[in-house]
Amino acid sequence: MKSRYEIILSGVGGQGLVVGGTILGEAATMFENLNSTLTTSYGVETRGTFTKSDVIISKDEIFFPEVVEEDFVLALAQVSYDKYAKLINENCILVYDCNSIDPVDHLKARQYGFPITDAAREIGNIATANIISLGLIVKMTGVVSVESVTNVLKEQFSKKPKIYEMNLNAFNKGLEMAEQL
Amino acid sequence: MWKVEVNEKLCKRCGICSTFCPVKVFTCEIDGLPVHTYQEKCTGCNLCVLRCPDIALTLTGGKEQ
Amino acid sequence: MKAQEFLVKEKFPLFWCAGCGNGSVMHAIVRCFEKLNYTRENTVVVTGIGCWGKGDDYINTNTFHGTHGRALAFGTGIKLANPELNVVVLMGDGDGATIGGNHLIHAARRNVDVTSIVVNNLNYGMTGGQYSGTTPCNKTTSTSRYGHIEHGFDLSGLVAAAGAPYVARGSVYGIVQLEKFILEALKKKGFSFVEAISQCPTHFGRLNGMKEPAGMLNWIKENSVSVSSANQLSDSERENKFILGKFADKEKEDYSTKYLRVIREAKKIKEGGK
Amino acid sequence: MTKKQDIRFIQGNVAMVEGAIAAGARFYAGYPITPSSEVAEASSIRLPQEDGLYVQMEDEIASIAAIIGASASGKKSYTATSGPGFSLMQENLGVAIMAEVPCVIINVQRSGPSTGLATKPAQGDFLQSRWGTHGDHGIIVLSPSTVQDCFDLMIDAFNYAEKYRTPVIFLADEIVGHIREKVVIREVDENEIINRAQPDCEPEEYKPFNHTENGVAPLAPFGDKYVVRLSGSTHDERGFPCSRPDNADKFIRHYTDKIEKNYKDIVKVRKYNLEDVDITLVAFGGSTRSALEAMNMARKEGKKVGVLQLVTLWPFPEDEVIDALINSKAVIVPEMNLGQMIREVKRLNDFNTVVQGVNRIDSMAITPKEILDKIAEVENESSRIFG
Repeated sequence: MKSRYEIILSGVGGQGLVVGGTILGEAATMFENLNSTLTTSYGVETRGTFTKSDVIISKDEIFFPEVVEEDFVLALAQVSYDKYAKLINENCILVYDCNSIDPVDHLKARQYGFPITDAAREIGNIATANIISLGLIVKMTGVVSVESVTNVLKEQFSKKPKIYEMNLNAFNKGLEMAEQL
Repeated sequence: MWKVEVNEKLCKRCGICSTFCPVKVFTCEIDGLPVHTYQEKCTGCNLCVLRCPDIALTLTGGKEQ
Repeated sequence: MKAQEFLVKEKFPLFWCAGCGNGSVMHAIVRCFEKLNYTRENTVVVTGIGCWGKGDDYINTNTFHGTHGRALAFGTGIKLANPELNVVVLMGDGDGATIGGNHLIHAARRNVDVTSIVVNNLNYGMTGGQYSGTTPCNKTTSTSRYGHIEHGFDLSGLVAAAGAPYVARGSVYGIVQLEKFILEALKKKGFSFVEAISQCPTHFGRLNGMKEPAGMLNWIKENSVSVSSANQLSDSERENKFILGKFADKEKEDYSTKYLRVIREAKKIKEGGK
Repeated sequence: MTKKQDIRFIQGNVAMVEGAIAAGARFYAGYPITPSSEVAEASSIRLPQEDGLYVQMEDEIASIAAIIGASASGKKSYTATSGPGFSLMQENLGVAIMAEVPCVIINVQRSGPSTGLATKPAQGDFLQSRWGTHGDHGIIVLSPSTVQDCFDLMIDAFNYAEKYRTPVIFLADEIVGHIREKVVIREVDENEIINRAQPDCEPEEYKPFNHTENGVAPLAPFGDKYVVRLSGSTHDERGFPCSRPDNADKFIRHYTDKIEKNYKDIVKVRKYNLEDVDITLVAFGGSTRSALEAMNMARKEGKKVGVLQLVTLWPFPEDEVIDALINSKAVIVPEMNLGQMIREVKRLNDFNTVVQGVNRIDSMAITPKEILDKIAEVENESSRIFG
């Protein structure tokens, strides 16, 4: 892995992108002795408008906390896909939800569509799309280990076994989907 | 007998004690200082002491048995 | 401790104008302190700004003299941080009802166990007799020379509507009744409020044909009616009267008592892990 | 015995609450406002767990009044707000100064005057934090740049407040308030914590404003064996109003002197690569992060660039800034405003040092690239001037 890895999680408010970013950050800082920052950009409204989280994971101390050169972009809404698709360069991986986004061709970045919404429905809760995405990110980038993320999930949901199980399923589903690439 | 003492230094000569005395026991000196003149009429109701804005009055004594 | 010992005698004579009702109310308050066996150490008198806001200068307990209109907010912090204290907040009608009106209704709603004593002299005395939030319609003040066109707040009605468990209005003329209200208010657990209709002969009185110190007090006397007889009056008749009596007197759990439950719940969660 | 340490990945705003609790704070009164609301939320959860109290007031005016009152009753107290609320607090900030009641006011700065952009960062309250309330006075302002600062520096904020009987402004910004990163929440040693001095005289001899030459009088809480008179009006040593000119003069000088004369105790800066430097970046708060990134990038290009981070903003770290002006060919001041801190730097510049700003007020963080560009520009300019 590069010494500094920059990830954007984008979509609209209410999709749990901050939660997703926090889990990545916790996995990196609390279980892998890496540094991480998470900053978010959102509108005044909490729900339904464009939002993104910048996650940086690095071996070195992180000063400037915003993504300067994307290594990985997750897009869970058309509005965020449109914003990043043409912006990002060939070294970047773009993952999008093909259930809700119409992709464009001929991007510089490598892009991969996954039926994230369908998978979340299958898990039984559409709100697990963010956790499924985490599985995709971890498998495709190796930025943190599978074990670290499961540890965070365990800690986060230890008091609510059903919710823990659901999120673990979602995470594993993401890992599986990425495996099939 | 009741006696209302007036602290001259505290009294601002507002006239509230004498105006509202139910039995009119006060007279006023030229500069407005109230004097407890008709002591024998005083019932010791204490309203002048309670209403005095300057906390300048004290009621002493009592009814002779 | 004797009432007189609650007064800072070295600062006398009082700073207020001849015939001003503030001293009468202050005297009633310290008499109540004596009756309730308050001590200087367990009592805090909180004031804002204005003529009545000088009240703390003469009271020999702990004192906090804050900013215009905010006395209740300071008092809220003082009480919540140490619920053992007797917190008495003195405000004028400018302080309590006008610039600080929002704090007043929220304090009543929040039900912090403090006692507010508002001396309502119907205008801003300290700054020269301008109209306040309680100046009656049609009266003259230094900023309503052509007659005041706004209506004054029915303060006690307002505070009762905001949920205070104890609300009463008396007047300096009816000083015995007023003292009884202050005593009941101090005893009440929860937010208690006493409004004292008072005279400002220097400004309000002078501009409204009552320039003798006793004149305005006489006007208050003549225009006072009890809560029960006010019920028989029409709205327009009521507006020109001072309705004296109790507006609320009920039991209601105060903020600090309720907060003990919050602490209990919070500790349960903490002990149960993250 | 080793002290307990808890490593967490949390927002600056949340770390501030942990810092306040570690410092001994047990009272919060506030009015929620973006981007500081997480301070209120975390306080409402954490304080009652520690036998503390959270109360949501009707506005920011009441909030600061309530924390001053609570502090007078002996509880270490704090509030949090952003620009609009900070403006509302200015009058009662003066009460805390005048009555000399310790408290901490967190201002998580956001963009623009008035409502501005609630969710976006800025550093436009730098001067307001010094001169916002009316009348002459001293003030202590601290500014965090990391989540760890939000914890550690908050302890300093309460310590200064208690030691000097003064309000302390914790001037954060949206970048630092909302960023999540690693923070070590450590168990704080008792002797790290300063509590206000308590009187030991006889109750009848106690005067709450009887200050010593270089210090402040002990402050007893309401409800103790002492009778305490506190006032926002000009008062004498006992707390009674006093309008004598010599008394007014004495006390107003005291409010300034007790802080300015303890400069060495209060002023904190951080120096990065300043031993051997051509260009010094002077920065505070969230912009420090951009400056440090730019410094690293410039060093990779072989440029002698260092960073002087002002952690204490007021009293202004004049000695350290003067050193930077003397030792550098140029000083660059990146700040998210139109040039507030640079005024102070220029005021001290008797050395013909080139002083230039990098300013951004479009609600976006200053990028390291912008600072690098300015470094290049200043290098060209100084080579022209200095040869």
